[in-house]
Amino acid sequence: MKIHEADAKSLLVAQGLPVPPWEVARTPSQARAAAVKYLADPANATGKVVIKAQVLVGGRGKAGGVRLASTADEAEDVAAAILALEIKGLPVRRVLVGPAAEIVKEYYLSVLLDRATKRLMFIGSAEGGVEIEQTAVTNPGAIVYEHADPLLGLPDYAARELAFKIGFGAHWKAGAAIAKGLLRTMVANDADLVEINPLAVIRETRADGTPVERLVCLDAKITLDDSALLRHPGHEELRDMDAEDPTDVEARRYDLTFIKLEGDIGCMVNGAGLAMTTMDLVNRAGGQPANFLDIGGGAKADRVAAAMRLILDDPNVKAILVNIFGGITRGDEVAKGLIEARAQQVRDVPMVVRIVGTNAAEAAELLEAAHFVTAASLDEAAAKAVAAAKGAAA
Amino acid sequence: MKIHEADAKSLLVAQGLPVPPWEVARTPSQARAAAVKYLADPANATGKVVIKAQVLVGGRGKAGGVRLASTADEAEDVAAAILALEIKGLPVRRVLVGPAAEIVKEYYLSVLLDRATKRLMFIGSAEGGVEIEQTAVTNPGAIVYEHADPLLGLPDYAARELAFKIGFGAHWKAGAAIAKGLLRTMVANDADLVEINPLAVIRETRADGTPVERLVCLDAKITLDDSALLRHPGHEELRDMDAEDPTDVEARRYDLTFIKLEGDIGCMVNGAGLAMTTMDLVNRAGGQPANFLDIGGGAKADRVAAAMRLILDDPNVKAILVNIFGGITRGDEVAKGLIEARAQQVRDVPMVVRIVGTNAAEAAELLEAAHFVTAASLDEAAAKAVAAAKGAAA
Amino acid sequence: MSILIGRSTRLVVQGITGREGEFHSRAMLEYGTQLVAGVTPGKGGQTALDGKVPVFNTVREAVYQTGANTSCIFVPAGGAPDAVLEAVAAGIKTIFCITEGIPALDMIPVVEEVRLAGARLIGPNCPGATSPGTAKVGIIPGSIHRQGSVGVVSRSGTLTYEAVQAMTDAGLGQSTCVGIGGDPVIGSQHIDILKLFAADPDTEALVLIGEIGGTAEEEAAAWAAEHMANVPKVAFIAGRTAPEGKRMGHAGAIISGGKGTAASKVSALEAAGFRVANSPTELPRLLREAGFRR
Amino acid sequence: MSILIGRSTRLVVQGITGREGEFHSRAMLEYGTQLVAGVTPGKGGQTALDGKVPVFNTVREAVYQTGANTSCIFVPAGGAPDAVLEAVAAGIKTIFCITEGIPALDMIPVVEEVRLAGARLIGPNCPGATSPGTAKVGIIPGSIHRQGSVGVVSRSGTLTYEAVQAMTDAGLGQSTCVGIGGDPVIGSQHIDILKLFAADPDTEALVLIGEIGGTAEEEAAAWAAEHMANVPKVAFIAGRTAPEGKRMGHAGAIISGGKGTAASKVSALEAAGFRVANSPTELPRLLREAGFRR
Repeated sequence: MKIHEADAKSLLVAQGLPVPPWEVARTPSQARAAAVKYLADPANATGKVVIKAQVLVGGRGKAGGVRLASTADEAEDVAAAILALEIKGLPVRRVLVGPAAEIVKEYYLSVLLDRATKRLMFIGSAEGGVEIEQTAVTNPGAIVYEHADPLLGLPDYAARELAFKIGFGAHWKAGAAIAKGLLRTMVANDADLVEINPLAVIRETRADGTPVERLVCLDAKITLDDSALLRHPGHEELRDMDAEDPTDVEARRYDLTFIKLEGDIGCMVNGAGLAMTTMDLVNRAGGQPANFLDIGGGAKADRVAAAMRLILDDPNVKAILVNIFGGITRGDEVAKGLIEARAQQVRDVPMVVRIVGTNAAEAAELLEAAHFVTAASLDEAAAKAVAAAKGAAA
Repeated sequence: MKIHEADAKSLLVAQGLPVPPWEVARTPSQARAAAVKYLADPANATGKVVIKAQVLVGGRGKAGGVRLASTADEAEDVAAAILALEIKGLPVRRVLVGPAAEIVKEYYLSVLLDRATKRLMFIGSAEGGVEIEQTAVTNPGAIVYEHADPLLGLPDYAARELAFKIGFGAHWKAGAAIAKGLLRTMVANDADLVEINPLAVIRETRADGTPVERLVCLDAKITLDDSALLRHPGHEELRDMDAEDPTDVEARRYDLTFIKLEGDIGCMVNGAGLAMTTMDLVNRAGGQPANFLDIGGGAKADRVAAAMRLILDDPNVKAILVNIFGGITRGDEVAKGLIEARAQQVRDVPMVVRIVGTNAAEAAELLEAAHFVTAASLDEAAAKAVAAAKGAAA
Repeated sequence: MSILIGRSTRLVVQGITGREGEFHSRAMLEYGTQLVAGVTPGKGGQTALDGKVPVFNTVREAVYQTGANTSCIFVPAGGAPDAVLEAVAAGIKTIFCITEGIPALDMIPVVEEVRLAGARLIGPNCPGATSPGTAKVGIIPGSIHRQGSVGVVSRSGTLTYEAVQAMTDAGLGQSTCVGIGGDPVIGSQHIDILKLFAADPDTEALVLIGEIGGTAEEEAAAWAAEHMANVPKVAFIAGRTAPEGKRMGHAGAIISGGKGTAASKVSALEAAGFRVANSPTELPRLLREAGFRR
Repeated sequence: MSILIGRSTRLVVQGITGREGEFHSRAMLEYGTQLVAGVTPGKGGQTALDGKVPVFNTVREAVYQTGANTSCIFVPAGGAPDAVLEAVAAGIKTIFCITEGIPALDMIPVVEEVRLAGARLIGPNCPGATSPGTAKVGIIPGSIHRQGSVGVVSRSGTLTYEAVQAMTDAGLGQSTCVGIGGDPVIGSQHIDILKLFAADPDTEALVLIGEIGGTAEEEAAAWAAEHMANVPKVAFIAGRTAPEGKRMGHAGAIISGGKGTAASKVSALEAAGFRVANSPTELPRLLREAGFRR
């Protein structure tokens, strides 16, 4: 689960990491109030504020979602403009307002789950402020890697090694401490990824007017492990409903994995790998899947019915392909769910059903009695569904 | 550092362990007030209270330091009697007052540092309430051992294995949870030993009058790692000044290790092993050491002077043996300290000095100029010191 | 012969008295697996599966009493990492963890302990393995198999069944079918299973089922190119139409930063001498085209 | 020859720019030890000891640049356990930790990591080791030694010096003198050092210095009885007059529950063929009585 920059920063602050101050504003006037405070802050070396759209997609800067302001009036105007934006289809409901930093040098530092080594891995670079994928292409030598120990985490010496390798110069102690803090943030929140870009040396103004430099987390991106959300009840509040389809909420309620796509053939499958395969075969048969939908193992009739409602909520859906290979899942349970779902459904959409494996014979009897269109193989099911969708479209 | 039962119980409670309620009383009337509360507690199945002397020595039960009371008057009298006791030379300044438990079954459970395996080790037994050393002699098969993992601690499965091996019966889950809690207590406080004896199944009375059994920590003994006291500032409050000689406090201030003994020959040595050896050789030469005193490595003149004051504070001291093998410690620094100390000392006590190793020649010159009695070998030094003490005594 | 499990397998099921544990334990026993013990803390001394299997409080006790050498774990996600550690500590060297939904960070120290102990973990979030005719551990339906000499390794559950069924329907039996699981942190990767197949005299052909995300298939392909050059090899990769940046059910199945695409996996496999199917049903034909004659 | 350290020792000192670190590094260098590098984070690129020794930010860098194979740690107690881990991670196989006052629990995972890495740790809270004539690592005064063939192992610091001085004064040279440290959790026990001496062709006699507390001396004695039967062996145990229940300076030096007394150690050593001295000065005579003729 992705969370907003402002929420990610709060999680960092909870672990004692240095993050410049910020406020979240939902209205231009809230943004103005925050801007007034930061514009008057004597530590603010630029005398400006930055206003950043809080949306869960990349490229907000290019979309005009990150802008500076020098006065309270300007801040209010800029906030209003950003709050009116829609970035990659998502409305901007909130902006982050903070002092605009005087950046001396930008770094990159992240920690993520490295599947190949089965360990957490730090990625760091003295070339911050750009996407690490871009640095990986343009200057791979500028990227340093360091794995956390699976049992000890990141001992002090490893944090120091990382800091020296990245090259924080005089800020190596702060860099090492931040690396340790990122790992704490990862573990405390069951995150998949904690990314600071830029991690920056900024110049601020001391009370006596002299400049002072420090290393701070200027931006933050955190994604959380969905499997661990249950043990972090507070994290549910961090979910951005704006970034979600209403169907996502419904799917979670029934323990279904549902991802909406652009096509017109609804798919209902048990198992993630088989669900992807079903999509691939629909595509190969000349159709376009309307969704990825894994009903999971051991699905009962009510979950099947909920899955059917989710598929039919999409007005683009012109045909439905049900592909169940019963292992834990019992075919007859699925068949009953389908029959029940069709009885309730408002919209009449052609459906092709393939059920094999556990209790497939019982399922076949039920489906035949209810006059369902069935298929023996997955290829055949895909072909029939594509044909049905084209027929419906014609 | 040993701490009182009541303080140990507080550390257990901080880790979520089940401990019956208690209060600490410094006066009979405080004890009475606590007793009134626990006598009226409907959960108290025995209808009695227990009053326990808080002293840092074993055998308080045999010394009359643990007694029951059935009424508030009796509790006050008992508390007064216990508070008037001196147990193994230590005055009783405080008593613990709590409900007297109805014990169904007593167990023993402790965790300690096992030097041989370099791991923490649990020791458990279904024969609780007696000293584990005694069980080790009378019924060694009744003792079970389980090591914590040096990196993982005590995983749930290991806690269960321990609980099943000890044989907590229906209380195995509570037993496993308590084992984990003891380890947390150990680690959170840098303890050397956390011992629960007895860990007991007690019967209490529910609000509806029916009896209920639960596993609780009835007594608790914790010793803390002296090397880690600095990172637990709160622990200094747990130190029992009554159980300490005032010289202990002075020794700590100067980073000296000082243990008062019964003899009349004061010893000042650098290094723990050499200090014990010096004591042994004094004994072998027919004398009795008045103390163990390790001035540590690299001692400077002021520390030497402080050490000398500590030795002379003991009126039994009739002679002083200084034995320094300079490695880190520089002999001339010690000699200067000795000369300074003798200039200030009120009481004239014969002193035999042996300084070898780093800067021994410089030391010898200084000592000779100051007319100190010196010795070449440790054996000779011990013999001279014993003779001096006998001469002083005669 | 076979890999991982077979006639010498003596299985202990951790969580045997739970709903899933009992259901699948019954199926394993019916398949002929030597299921010698179950473990449920607090139920030691009882029996499971109509008195056929003794239940112990701890794996250590089960191993001591029954000589169990393989474990299958159905313990819920909260306790499953600990269950793996328990099996390792009891000396079990082959461990299948079926449990799904385990937070990824929980598995990191566990797979390290498995490695340090020289044990082998399959899963978590995997369907287990079947060596047709001798033993089945996990939840793969026994009915889809046929005894033979094709080794099957897959990240998925039902997709594995689909592929195995296609093989069986075409008369191609299997030596062992292994589902390694779709989680980001798993005990054994494709390459680890390939090494076992390469050393198994009864495995004469290979079916590799992969999906988008990570680089495990690419690594397996490179290894197979070098060490299994003369073995007929086919593969199928799921997720050709998956959009970037979306997690397709499996926590591991995500294309990010242009990495982990089906296309890159297919080309790596083809370069390594695999024939890559467009549908699981094509696998038997491709295997025959690759020279497999059983 | 010698054990642990010798001509092939290439030493890195962790904490070389601290007061103690610099003082003793100078002494080591003067003794002839190949001190090739120092480590102080943040001082990488500087030099220590009048320009004679390069300083690096990390041990890894020191090893990479100088081929260091042995480390000596003077880092304060708060950072010393981490310093040991750093040496281990950098591939150093022989590590001396001089630092005293490290909380015991801090060392538990560290000694385990040392073990897992196949490295050897001496200390903490130890004086180090000297192989007279070739190398000295730690804080033992170089002047007390004489080159020879007696192996000395001890838990104590200055008591070791006392024993070594007695040997040297009597004309008995040493192959290597090792102080293993007096803390409750140490990397190497007496028995570990005995195993090295037993395998060293140039060690022809053994001096074991112990003290009250624990059972390390008893274990070493039992091992020596079996594996060093023909080696002349003498011992000294400090703390015969120590009262029970008091910690005599060393965290490990405590008699509790009637265990760890000097008497039990002396009788175990005598039963194992050691001659046990009443004073360190008796050691040379006893060694000659035991048949040592160098």
